[in-house]
Amino acid sequence: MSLVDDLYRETILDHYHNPRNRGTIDDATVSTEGVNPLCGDELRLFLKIEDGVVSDIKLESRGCSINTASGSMMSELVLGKSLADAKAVISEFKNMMLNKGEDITLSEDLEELEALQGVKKYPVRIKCALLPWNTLDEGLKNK
Amino acid sequence: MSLVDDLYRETILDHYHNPRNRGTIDDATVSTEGVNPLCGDELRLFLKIEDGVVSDIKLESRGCSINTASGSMMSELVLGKSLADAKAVISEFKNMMLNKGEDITLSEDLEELEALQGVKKYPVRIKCALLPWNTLDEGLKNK
Amino acid sequence: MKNWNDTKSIRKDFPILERKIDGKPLIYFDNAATSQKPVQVINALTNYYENYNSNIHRGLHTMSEEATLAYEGTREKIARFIDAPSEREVIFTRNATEAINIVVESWGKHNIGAGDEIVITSMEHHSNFVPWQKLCEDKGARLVYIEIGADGNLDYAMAERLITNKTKIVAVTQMSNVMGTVVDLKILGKLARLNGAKFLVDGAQGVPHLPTSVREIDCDFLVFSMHKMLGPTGVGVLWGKEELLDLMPPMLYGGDMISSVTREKTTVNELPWKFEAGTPNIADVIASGAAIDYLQNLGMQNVRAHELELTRYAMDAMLKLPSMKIYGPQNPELKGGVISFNYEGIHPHDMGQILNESGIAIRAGHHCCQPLMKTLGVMGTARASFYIYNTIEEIDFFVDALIKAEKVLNYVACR
Amino acid sequence: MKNWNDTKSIRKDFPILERKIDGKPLIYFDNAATSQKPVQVINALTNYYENYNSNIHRGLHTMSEEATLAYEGTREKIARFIDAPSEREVIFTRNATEAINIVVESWGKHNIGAGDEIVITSMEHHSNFVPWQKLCEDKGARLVYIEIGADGNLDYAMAERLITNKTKIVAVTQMSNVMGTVVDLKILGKLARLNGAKFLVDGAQGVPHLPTSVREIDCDFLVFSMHKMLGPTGVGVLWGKEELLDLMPPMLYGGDMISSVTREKTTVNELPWKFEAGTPNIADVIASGAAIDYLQNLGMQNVRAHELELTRYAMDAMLKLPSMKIYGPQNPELKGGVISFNYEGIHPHDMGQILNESGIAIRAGHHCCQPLMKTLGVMGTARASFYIYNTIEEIDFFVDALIKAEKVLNYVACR
Ligand SMILES: Cc1ncc(COP(=O)(O)O)c(C=O)c1O
Ligand SMILES: Cc1ncc(COP(=O)(O)O)c(C=O)c1O
Repeated sequence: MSLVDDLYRETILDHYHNPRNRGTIDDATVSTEGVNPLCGDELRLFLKIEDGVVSDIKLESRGCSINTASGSMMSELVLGKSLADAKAVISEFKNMMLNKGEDITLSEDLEELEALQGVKKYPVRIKCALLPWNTLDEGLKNK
Repeated sequence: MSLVDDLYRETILDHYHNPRNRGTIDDATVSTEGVNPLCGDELRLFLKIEDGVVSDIKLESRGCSINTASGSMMSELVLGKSLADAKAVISEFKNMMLNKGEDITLSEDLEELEALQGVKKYPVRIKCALLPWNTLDEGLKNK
Repeated sequence: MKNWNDTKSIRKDFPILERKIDGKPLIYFDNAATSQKPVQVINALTNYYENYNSNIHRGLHTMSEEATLAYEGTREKIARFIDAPSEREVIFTRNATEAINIVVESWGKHNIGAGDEIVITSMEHHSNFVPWQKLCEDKGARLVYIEIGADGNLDYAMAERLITNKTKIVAVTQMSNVMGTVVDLKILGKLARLNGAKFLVDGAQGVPHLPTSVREIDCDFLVFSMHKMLGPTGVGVLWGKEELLDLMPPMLYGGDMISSVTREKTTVNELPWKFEAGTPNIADVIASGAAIDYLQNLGMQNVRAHELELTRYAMDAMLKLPSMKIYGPQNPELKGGVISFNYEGIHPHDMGQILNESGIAIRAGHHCCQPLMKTLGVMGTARASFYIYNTIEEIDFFVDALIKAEKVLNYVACR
Repeated sequence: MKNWNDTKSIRKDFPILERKIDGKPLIYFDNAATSQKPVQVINALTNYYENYNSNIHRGLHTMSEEATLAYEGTREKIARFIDAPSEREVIFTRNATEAINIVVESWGKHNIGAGDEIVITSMEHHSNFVPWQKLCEDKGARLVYIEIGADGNLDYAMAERLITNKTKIVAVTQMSNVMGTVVDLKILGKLARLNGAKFLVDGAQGVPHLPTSVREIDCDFLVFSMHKMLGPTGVGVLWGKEELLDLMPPMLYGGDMISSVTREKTTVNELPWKFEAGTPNIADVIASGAAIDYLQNLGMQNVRAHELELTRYAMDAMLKLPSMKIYGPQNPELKGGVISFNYEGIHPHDMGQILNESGIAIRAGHHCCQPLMKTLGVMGTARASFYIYNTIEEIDFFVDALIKAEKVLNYVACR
């Protein structure tokens, strides 16, 4: 497998070049920051949670392709979801990324995330892929 | 050269087995202690200095052969000497032991000390040979 | 399965055993000072430098990832070797000494106050003595000594009296580096626990020679040095319970131990990296993994059995000599493969020097245990210490050389 | 005499340069992180472990004496290499980071008080930043930053304003590990001297690449790491003026750093050993001597000349690419062989990863200089750094790979 197959697949590059839900939310109910200590990449995450549902989500970052694409996919997948469902998505994704063994098959609606599975071959980059998710996890803590 | 030629020559073993001037001086004018930090060997030195002359010298130690022999020879050589002469002997001996190059010939009356020159081949033991002399040096400081 | 053939094949792994000293085959009995290294460990070093030398943790390139994996791999191996719950509790230092200093600095300074007591034994190595002595001086605390009984063993009745609710930490050696005395850590650990004290084990001598499980011992800290257990110089280990390490501030500050740095504020990294400031000793940590593999392969029970056999044989033979004194427990079962002795009339320095002429490397002096020397009433001792590659034949040769030593010193007298 | 043939023969000394990354020859441009090691250094290690591995300083046997001589021999070599008045001033540590921590702990804690100022630059490595920041926090002192001017150089006019009689120490890097900026130590040293401040130089990047004389610089402390200058991992150096070191208490306590120990009182050993507690990293210190010999043989002037040639060539070629930004001084004469860059639209992580596919090892990220990243207004940079074995051809290959990187990331867009 080549780098392009593992890391820079079409889906990832698409999200990297056109990140969804980029920006800030002025009347956010939650905002958190995340840092990748290895490289210093920072991320700001804004959430609007209404009636137990993620009614809006925006990200601001200047991260690498993996970080950006991962955040962009994440934002699409949790937007409109209930808190419980959002948390389930987070844990399914983290499980996939931290599992050291075989490739993992995700539930149908999360299929797109499998594109990030190639990142597991590059241990340092796993943190790039996880940064948005850890930041979201932090933001949803005690919610 | 063998160990016996370098280190355990007749002269040295003689002084080791029959150390001269062993003991303490009750009315000593100077008494000092020396320690070899590498092995913990201790030495107590007693001096009686009268009219600028070393009128008595005694050593108490439980050192190794080199330490004991070196102290015994030293005691014989400085006993009865003026302070200035005693200091000259110390510096001649130290010079011989710390000189890294060729063997050194000592003045006639110190010839016996040349037996200790073989110790220079065993760097760790140099400190053994020097301990009595450094202790004496310390004792004569400011005298 | 441990048998005579094993030792022969073990010896083949240690290139230094081919060494001649003044034409005589080396007999290396200075293992308590540092052990020799098998070819597996030396190869791990050269393999690293020839194939993937690289700085770790933040590198994206292949060699950096390989080096990071190998470095962190040793951490996992060590955690398993000492039966630690998590590799996050394994911190790499330069040596056992630095590991103890971290505990004194990062735990002791914040938990010991005036009137508190620190309990050690009278046979501690300077490394597990001087740092505590200094801490006591600084804090007005008291250093309390469990003494050695007449049988050469630690006085456990005394330990029971000395470990009280004033005790904040009990810090003891697992095995004396002078007499080989093996300490009953379970007794001391229980006393510490009972009195709410922490329990530190100096495993510099114990971990290389005895099966060691931090869970069985139930200690709070364990320190040891890889150079005494087939590993390279420059690597020590501090193991500590996660909940304690988590509360302790770092001792050293700088690169790698931080998670974010601004002019206003620095955030400290998580365990274990918060205690590893700057570029670590990457190559030697990786090679330490090979040392652990080697010991693991032999089995620590077998290592112990081999050394016990050698020690029993050596003590029997030595004690047949007139005027031979061996310090510490006289029962080899109660000690590791370390024999401190004095031969009446021969200063340990002379003994060491004369044995060296026969190719035998022993150590002579205070063995960094000056307080113990005082207790024993000697200036120093001669010490022979064994490891996996030593043989009964070497001991025979050694005992013969002891007898000859006397002749050298009595040279004149004997003619 | 430095010429193209020399580099070819130098390359033969470095076994790792035969390494293939995914089938492509390794191009190692991560030298600021750690350098590769010549066969002479690797052989010094194996020779030690195969022939005279032994604990040092107190041993009477042959191997212990050989090891002691070799260990102390490196100390003398290093003293000569940095033009130090005495080898008693050379202290072995694990790395440059630990060396700085010793100064902070053993000098800083006793000489810095509330209201005092410590002057550093805005381009310090975390290792020469975090320890001082912590000290300032603990003592109520102030950390003061000499900033970088518009030309990418240090602002010496600002230095003149900032270094005052409030300044207790000026602690600066000899060369930036991010931008390669070479600091004019004579100017800063004079300012420190004039204001009665001490002067510490972080030579982690400077000493490996520039001729360095502590007498010419007239500094009080110099620190560096052997792993960045052909030596093994695990050895750093703290050099300090004897009269300062003599007054400083040890940072670590234990074996080897004492001269006598009793239950009542411990006396500290003399320099340099009072700062070297426990068994040192004997093998790696000895192998460091081989690294010093190697550099000494090449001549540091020639090392510098070679790197300047590479840097000039690389900067010229890189700046021909559209949207290439190089940080720091644009004049190669003012910098070492370290080039930090960003290629518009490509995050340094992606750049590093993609170059790795071509066998090129660079570093990407904050390079342990987060405060500088903030100053530069970036999250991180990509960094290529050179050493004696790098070639013009490797740079050509690297520049080609930079161009290809863009294609990988625009894969979709380009189809
Ligand atoms: C300028 C500078 N200072 C200090 C250090 C720290 O060196 P070490 O990690 O070897 O302690 C480095 C190494 O990255 C450096 O580049
Ligand atoms: C019992 C004991 N503790 C601590 C040490 C110190 O080990 P290191 O010198 O490797 O720090 C030693 C080594 O001599 C030892 O024998």
